[in-house]
Amino acid sequence: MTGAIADPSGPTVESTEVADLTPERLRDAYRWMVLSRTVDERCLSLQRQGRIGFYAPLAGQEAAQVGTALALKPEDWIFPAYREVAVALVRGTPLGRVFDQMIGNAFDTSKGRQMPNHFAWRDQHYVSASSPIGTQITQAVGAAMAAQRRRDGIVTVTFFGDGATSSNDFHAGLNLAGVFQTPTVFVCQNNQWAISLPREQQTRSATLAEKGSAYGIPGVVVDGNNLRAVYTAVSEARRRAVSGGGPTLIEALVYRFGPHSTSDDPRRYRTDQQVAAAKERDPIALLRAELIESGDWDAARDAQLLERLRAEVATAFEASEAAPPVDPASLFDDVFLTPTPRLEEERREFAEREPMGGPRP
Amino acid sequence: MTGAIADPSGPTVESTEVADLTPERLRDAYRWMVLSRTVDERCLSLQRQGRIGFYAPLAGQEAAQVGTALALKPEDWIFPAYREVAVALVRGTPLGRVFDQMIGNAFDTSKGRQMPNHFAWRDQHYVSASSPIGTQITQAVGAAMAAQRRRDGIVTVTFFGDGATSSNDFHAGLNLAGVFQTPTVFVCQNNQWAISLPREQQTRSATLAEKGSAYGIPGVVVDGNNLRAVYTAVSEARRRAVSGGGPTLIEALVYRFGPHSTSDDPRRYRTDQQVAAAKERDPIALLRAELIESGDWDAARDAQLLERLRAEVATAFEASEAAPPVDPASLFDDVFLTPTPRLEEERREFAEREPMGGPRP
Amino acid sequence: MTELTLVQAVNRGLHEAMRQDPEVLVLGEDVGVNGGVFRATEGLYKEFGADRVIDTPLSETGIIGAAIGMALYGLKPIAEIQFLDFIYPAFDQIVSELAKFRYRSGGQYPCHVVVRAPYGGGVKGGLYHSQSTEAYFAHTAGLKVAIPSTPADAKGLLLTAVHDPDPVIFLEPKRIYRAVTGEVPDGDHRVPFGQARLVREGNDVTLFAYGAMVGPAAEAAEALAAEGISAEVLDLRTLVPLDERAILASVEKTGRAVIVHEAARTCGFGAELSAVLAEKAFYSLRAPVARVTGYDTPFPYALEQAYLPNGETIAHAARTTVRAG
Amino acid sequence: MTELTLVQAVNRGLHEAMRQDPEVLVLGEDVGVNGGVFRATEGLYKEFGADRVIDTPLSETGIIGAAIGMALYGLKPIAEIQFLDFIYPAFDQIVSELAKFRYRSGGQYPCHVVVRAPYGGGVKGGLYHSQSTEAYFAHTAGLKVAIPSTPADAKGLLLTAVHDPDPVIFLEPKRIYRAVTGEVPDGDHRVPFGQARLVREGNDVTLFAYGAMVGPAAEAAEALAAEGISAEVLDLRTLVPLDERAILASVEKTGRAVIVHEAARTCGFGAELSAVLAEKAFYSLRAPVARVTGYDTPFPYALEQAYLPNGETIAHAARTTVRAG
Ligand SMILES: Cc1ncc(C[n+]2csc(CCOP(=O)(O)OP(=O)(O)O)c2C)c(N)n1
Ligand SMILES: Cc1ncc(C[n+]2csc(CCOP(=O)(O)OP(=O)(O)O)c2C)c(N)n1
Ligand SMILES: [Mg+2]
Ligand SMILES: [Mg+2]
Repeated sequence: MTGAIADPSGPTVESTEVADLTPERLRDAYRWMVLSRTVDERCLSLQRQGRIGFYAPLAGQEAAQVGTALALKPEDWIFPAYREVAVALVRGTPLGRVFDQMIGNAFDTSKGRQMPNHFAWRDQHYVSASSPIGTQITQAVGAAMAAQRRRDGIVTVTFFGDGATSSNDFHAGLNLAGVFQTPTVFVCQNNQWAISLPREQQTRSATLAEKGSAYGIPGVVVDGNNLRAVYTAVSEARRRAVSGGGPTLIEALVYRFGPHSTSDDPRRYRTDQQVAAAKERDPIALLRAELIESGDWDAARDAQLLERLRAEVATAFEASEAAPPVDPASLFDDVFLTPTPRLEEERREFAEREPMGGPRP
Repeated sequence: MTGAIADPSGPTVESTEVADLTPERLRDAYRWMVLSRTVDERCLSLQRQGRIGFYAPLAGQEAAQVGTALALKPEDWIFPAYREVAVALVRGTPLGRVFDQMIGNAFDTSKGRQMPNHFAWRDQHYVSASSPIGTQITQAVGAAMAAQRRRDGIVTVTFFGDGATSSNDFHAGLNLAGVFQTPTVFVCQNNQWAISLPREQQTRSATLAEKGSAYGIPGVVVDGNNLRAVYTAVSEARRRAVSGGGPTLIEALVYRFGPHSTSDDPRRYRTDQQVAAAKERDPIALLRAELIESGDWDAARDAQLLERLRAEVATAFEASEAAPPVDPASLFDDVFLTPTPRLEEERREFAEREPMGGPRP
Repeated sequence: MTELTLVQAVNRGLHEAMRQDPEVLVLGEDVGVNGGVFRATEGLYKEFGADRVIDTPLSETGIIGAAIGMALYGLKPIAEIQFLDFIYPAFDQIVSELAKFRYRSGGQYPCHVVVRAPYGGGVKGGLYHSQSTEAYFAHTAGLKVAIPSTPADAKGLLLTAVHDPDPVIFLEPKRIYRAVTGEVPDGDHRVPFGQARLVREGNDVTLFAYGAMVGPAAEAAEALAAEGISAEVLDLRTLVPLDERAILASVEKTGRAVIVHEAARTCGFGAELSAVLAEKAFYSLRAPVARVTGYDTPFPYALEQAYLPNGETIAHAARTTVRAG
Repeated sequence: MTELTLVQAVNRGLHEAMRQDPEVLVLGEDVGVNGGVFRATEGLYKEFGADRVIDTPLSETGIIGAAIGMALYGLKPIAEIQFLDFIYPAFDQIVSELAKFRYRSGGQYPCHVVVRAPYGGGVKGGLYHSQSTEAYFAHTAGLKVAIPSTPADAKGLLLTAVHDPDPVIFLEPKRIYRAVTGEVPDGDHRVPFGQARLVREGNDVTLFAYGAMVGPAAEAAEALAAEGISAEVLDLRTLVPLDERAILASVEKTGRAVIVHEAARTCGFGAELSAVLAEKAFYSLRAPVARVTGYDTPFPYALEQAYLPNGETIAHAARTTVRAG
């Protein structure tokens, strides 16, 4: 399946494939996917070593994330959940900044305020992620309403999971988008699990995409393991959005290969066999096979790439680890642009703690 | 249209009509509808006279409410919004109790705690209404889950408006009902307005009933001005629910003839012509015409009925008005079954206010 | 200067803000064509059109979520919640998102949003059209909380809120929407945040109030004067930031404090004020600090006057306080 | 008696409650097959089945709304919210419905519901896995709020909550889920609401704490003892109802109070406690009442230890208080 549009007013139609996926771009996509997987594996092991505090892996979702990110323009806005490390990378976040955030050091663009995975980078219109499920969805629609008013020809794109379709903000956000026909692309990465809850127990609709029809929004189911399919569906949705055609809900069918996060033990609720079966359609393996098949890639280059990326990742992490910690006094910054007298007082109180030998972080 | 079921998995099908609407029962329904309209008109005028504080009229929604209520069993549970005065009456609330609540006097089953329209009567499984939009919807589903666990063969029925389909609880409630296949009948009275917002601006889906498919729930659109259609659709939904067939979303198409409430001036957002056009399909007039047509009713009996009901309503209201006010000390009851020490202290503090001449309510 | 009611002053403030800055817009339920259920947004739709005065579906989650998104993008939305009692469907957006965006993004994504809501009792609104839950917002780091008690402050604080680069919860005491009138400066009138208003000078006891309770507090002061008790009345105006300087100066002078609010007593804003006095005015205090507040019950319908503080209950507490020490 | 961690004690309490009464059931996210992300519900699914241990979709609105509906119908649901930080999507159901049902229906419809949630900082959870917002609930008339600090209390307060005919917000300090162990009575162990626990006797100053702050308060008392300052430590256990008798008795004895909590200072529960002292222990107080609390910032990630009170900051405040008067 390469992008079946479930239009609320009619039967599903097959989408055509977009033409701009040159071998060059496919190789580029492949590199991003392999880089993401490399970061993912590295972070899982760093967490086990106690060198970062937490990690939520994206393995299995590389094509969905990279395919979406590549189909967008730099001026588009991203409203991510917490699992979109690959999107942050494709948008141009340097590896070092990713690790700065994971550590929460002095170079972290968010000043060490957030758990790992919760990036923000304004220059890339990558909005600060939060942990509460779904909240980014209405915000993406609000930003799109703002863009409509400014007549900026951009789209806002929001990522969320299958579980998030049950959230208040999914309902509110899609409804607003339908009513105001905002230029928004809703990308639901259906990885089949919300921690331990399987997709079938999340909701009784046959697909998640068809939930769009409750809001007059076309829904598209795509094979999220197929980079072309994702890229095509998002490109179409983007085109429709910027030409005034309104929002699209895309359901990318993927599978979460790893644990929900480093705090999770998936064997409590699913079998290794299930996971192994899903891994047969590993999005990276699929794209690699296609590239090799068409003569655009080979095993030697692949080994080289992997080696290079691993080294880059290792170097970048070590630099981030060596960076200075955040300044403790920054605790009181950014609550407001100008601190209130109460915050100033607390900052002074905090400064006075030091001489008394209280613990400094 | 008499009940078109929009099944999520297939095309819409016409429902058949149920057989048990005898002339007797139709006349009974008609009486309830006329009584409701009489109460409605009376309350609007009482509010203008300052004898009650507020009222939200139901004119135009009598067939939807009476038709639903008559299709239920006494053991079914009702989770109403604030406009379901007719449902409360059909369930057996004596007129006097309705007015006791409007006034909030000592006989009010809710002890004067709530604004007019917000009834509760436990004996009739008529759950306490609240003002926040939609909250009753998840509660109705929870009660149905409880009934499933007790293997009680009942259904829970919840009423809400077109506006409420945008609420958090609509989304959460229908989703839970779909997942757990609860015996719940969702009755959306689409009266075309959420205060000043017309239905078309509330959501972009073609119908509200089709929102059911987002949750794997069959959706039914019925002509809410047609008592038979409503009765039929609810009877079917009830039958399906108690036989394990799960929930149904019924959209009853009606029109709010009056203001949103006595605080509202509808001329700010709609024309008299629009209202006049809608009134051509007044549910009471339609049923009266049908009854007269079939020889089961006549103009003389109609006039008699109206006169009798007006008198009953007037008498009941006067009795309620003459009833004693609630006891001021009851302010502190029912926060908890057993008051906390803080509440006991506040009760004492309050009791001490009297000698100092502070205002007593 | 123009003589206006409080709700008219809000309306003028909204007009002024929207004229000043094309990035300001208004969204909410019934705010456009209908002009707001209290008429606060009357005329805006006609002057500024549907692009800047947006009638939303019935979803507070959507209203606040969208307002945040607009602000992230660079606009300055003013979101109306029809009654404060109906803000809770949006509570997650308010406490998890609006209040924390600037902080969590290390200053990259501020939220220039004003959330307006009529609040408070005394209008026979029962449980759900009467509540005063300002303490929820004051307790939430990252939110400012402003509450006017006069028409001039309604406009002046609102314009300050609209120009504030951070989120402001702007609570309008609906009970005095039309019950108070006063002179309101024309044009760009602003009242700074964090400056309490001295309503009446006095020496024996300070009555602290805000919103619709300022009136009864002033009444109480009047009654007390007749008995020879000189009460100072301070209108806090903003709970965050709080004008501790004025608060402490007053209690240093009077040595006694009575705190008034409509909200339930337990953990109401009065508790914070009392705690500030216990920390910082301890040696000035001559008597226990009294709280005259709503009770720890849901807001009742028939008995709302019994629930609410009034001039008499405030005066009673002040007398007791003055007698105590 | 069995030696258990705090989270094991919660788990035992849940087993006990479900065995005692077939009307008790558990619902929430990942509570069934997975046994809860903190293992609090481990084993329940196996023993009681899907009918009584319900894995819900990802909707706190749905969890609490459904729990209320179940309770109205006659069951006794225990709803788990995975982290207190994620309760806000359900805040409308909690404050508008759960807290007010009995009252608004004139006693016809009580809500026999327990809402359990892990809460608090110290686990490197950042903004959204660390917050302590007990004051929101304590301020909401109609809710009780219980917070254990020991395994025995975790089980005992939980069983009391499950048997309480009114809604209880039961907050579990996740930082000490496994960090503290203790003897827990087997069977139907109950700890009554509204009775503070005397953790340590003392004469010079009272340290008030609850949840994960009881440990640091006790540490502070230990350190102070070495300096010749005798500190009493009181664990409040339930914020609503509050054991004012024990609180006032202690301050009448010591004359000094230091209040500790993780929550932000402004309008935190410490403000209420301070206000109670200012009202009712005024003449016993010899020094300003100090608050050692989280700061008025969102909860940080890298700097969480700087944000949180600890034994040293508590001892510092106690020293200052004792020196003051
Ligand atoms: C409002 C809220 N409730 C609960 C949680 C706890 N939680 C974190 S992730 C998660 C599951 C999310 O599932 P899904 O949306 O499918 O995203 P995925 O993790 O699969 O990418 C849950 C329940 C949360 N973060 N926010
Ligand atoms: C959560 C919430 N937001 C706003 C309101 C204010 N309000 C009261 S009724 C209403 C419109 C409801 O429309 P609908 O659901 O169609 O019901 P109807 O009044 O038409 O019966 C609004 C916005 C409210 N009561 N609750
Ligand atoms: Mg998922
Ligand atoms: Mg309506």
